[in-house]
Amino acid sequence: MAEFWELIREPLFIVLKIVAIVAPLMLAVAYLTYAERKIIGYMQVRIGPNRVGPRGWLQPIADALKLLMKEIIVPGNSDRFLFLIAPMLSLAPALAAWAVLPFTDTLVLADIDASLLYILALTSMGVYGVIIAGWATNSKYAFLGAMRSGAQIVSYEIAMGFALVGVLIAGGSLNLREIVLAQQGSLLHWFWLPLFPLFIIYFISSVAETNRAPFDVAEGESEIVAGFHVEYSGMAFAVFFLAEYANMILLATLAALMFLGGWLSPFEGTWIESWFTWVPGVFWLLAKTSLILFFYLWLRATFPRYRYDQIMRLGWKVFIPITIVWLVVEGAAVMADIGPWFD
Amino acid sequence: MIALSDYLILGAILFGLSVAGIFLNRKNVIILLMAIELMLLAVNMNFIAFSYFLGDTAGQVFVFFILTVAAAEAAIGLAILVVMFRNRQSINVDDLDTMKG
Amino acid sequence: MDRFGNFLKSLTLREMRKGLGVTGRYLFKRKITVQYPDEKTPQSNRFRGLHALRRYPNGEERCIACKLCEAVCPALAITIEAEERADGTRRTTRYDIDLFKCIYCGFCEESCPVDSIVETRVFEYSFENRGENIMTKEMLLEIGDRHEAQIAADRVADAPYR
Amino acid sequence: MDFERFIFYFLAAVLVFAAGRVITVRNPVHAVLHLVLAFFTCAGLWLLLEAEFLAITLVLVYVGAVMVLFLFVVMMLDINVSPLREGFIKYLPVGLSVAALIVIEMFLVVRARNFGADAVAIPARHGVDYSNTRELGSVLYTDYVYPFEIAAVILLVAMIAAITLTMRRRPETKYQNPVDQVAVKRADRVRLVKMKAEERQ
Repeated sequence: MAEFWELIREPLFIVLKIVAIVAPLMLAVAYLTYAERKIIGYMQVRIGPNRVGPRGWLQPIADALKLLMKEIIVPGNSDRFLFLIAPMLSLAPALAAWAVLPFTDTLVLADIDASLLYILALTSMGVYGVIIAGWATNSKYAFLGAMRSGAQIVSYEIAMGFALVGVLIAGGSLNLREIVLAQQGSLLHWFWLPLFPLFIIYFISSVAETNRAPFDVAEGESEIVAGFHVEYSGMAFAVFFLAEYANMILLATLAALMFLGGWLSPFEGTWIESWFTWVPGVFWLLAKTSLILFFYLWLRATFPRYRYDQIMRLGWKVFIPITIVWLVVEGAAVMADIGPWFD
Repeated sequence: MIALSDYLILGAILFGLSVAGIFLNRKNVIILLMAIELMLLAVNMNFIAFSYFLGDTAGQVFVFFILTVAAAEAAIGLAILVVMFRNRQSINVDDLDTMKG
Repeated sequence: MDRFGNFLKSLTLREMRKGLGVTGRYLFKRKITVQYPDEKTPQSNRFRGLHALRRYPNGEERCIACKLCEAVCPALAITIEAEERADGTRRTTRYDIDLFKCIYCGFCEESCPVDSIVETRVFEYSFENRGENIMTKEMLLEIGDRHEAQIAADRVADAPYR
Repeated sequence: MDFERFIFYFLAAVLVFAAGRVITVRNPVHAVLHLVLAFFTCAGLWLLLEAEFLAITLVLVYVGAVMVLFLFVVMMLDINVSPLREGFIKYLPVGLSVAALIVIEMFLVVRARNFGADAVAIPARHGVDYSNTRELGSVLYTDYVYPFEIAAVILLVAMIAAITLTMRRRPETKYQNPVDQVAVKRADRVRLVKMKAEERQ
């Protein structure tokens, strides 16, 4: 018995840790949809959902229950296996990437060396869910949406990758934990300041990467109904939904880790630092992530949808040149040991 | 533990499969391209296995270069394929016979 | 110089920041939502909702089957059949309104010489089965009986403008 | 059978299965997806060989970019599959026998007697502070720096070549220039004209 316990102890702990990450994540996804509806409602001088439960707090649960009970309709002439596996293909990378995200200095599931590369690889997997869904549905709208979205994700990944390269140069490591530790000091030591253009580009590319407004031509309700997931219903649709929001949270957390100092306190190095020593680092990370998520929602409430050719122009002809220019600037700064960041 | 020979045999089987693929799908350019990718994968497998078992990083460096060159090859191959389809509405190798005389 | 200014403007995302500022301001504005089932917006006395047939105070139905409403109805939603009654007056035997066809334009109300067919303020109604969308004469009269006080008051209030 | 061995055989089985499907499956889209599966399992095998950087790069470059390109091409081109399958049965015996011959020959060379655990010792696992990325980087930027630069140039050439090959100017298409559209001012489009009211006749 003791031997058996020895054998399964480690896998069991890993599974428990995974559950400890995924369960709050799912809850966060559910309440992100609630926050989205509330905030966009407020920006449009409405009040958003307020019927289910006190102030509408149970709305996401009601939505989830509704979607669970609905029928999954598989269209005729579709590729049944691919049709059903596509939602999972889009959700799985969004969840798997969480394995390497550090929550505090010590709290990380897998502290691997090339964690940033791993995340890049997994986010690039996300495009398969979209393309396969669009193709397997055997519908023109879905296919158009999938092609648009695939091209968009692949294009913006380059700009995003370049922005991340800037972070690597500044942090001197591929390991996210070390990148955060390299930002120690104060608010001004965080990478958002020296890498400001890259920060903005990373942020906008991550909006495009998750196919959210104003880059949501993939689902463009007014032209191609819902894009790649027109024919999905019930739980299969809900999984796509889940994947989109899980990706949003993932990219926001990444931004917080790479540009906003992760779990580091914003008051570090100032005279009020000692007031906040009791606040756990996870709280700061959550606060920063929420701030960036709020910006996502703010963007969605503000801007109209980009035209497809404008999106491609922005990605290829604006973002990539800017990132390259800034990489050169940063390289020079590193060589010259400028400021508190590159010494 | 897994010995070097296991990896090499796996690489050999992969290589054999891709050779068979070239024979079987000799008209479909896309499958041919994919068979070549598979062949390169088999080669890469051997390189990495040797690199690990001999404790020499040079093997991995070669895999790195093969990956870059193969990516370039795939991009150009697909570009040629697209142009060919645009001109002939077919990707059948048999249709490429203008030089036959 | 102008081109450079434009370039700088787009590089610093000036327009975007302006847009974000607008939505950001509205985030804190007072919300104007009306909590519908609990609160309701005020209605005009000319509101055109569900139809009703009215009666005279002595209980006699007003409609004399002149069929003007049927003729004027642009959606052809009204169907009327009429017969002579025992006392020699002409009255309808059938007065149907198909609420799926009706566009609530109010022409029937305008055309009616005896103020019989009217549109009431009722707008919260629904159908659960097929066929319930056809309002028969009995149903219309019943609605008229139920809301007569309101209907009469609205007519009086609007009378100066007619 | 220890855990590592189990993983190796499982991944190897999946890899061979996927590779077999790539060359036999009817629908090119399925072939591409099986190739993706093959690359993915191969990345898993490379992780067993402590080549993390290359395993992740394989997923990033191949699965994330090259195979997406393949999928795009296969899905967008309206390919008639049936004439392409001609000769599949006819060449089956030849293809299989040649492949079998190659595999047997290779097996004779690389079998356990020559490259087994006794011939080539299994190296000990590296410690936790070993970084494959760092190791590879230090070799790549010192001994192989020129080949590395040349590889970069090759990629650039390939990119330009692919773009020039597939680019076609279609004179009948109308384009909009977003820069000009954005830069438009009110004065460019609207002109307010002061006019005297016409005389009454």
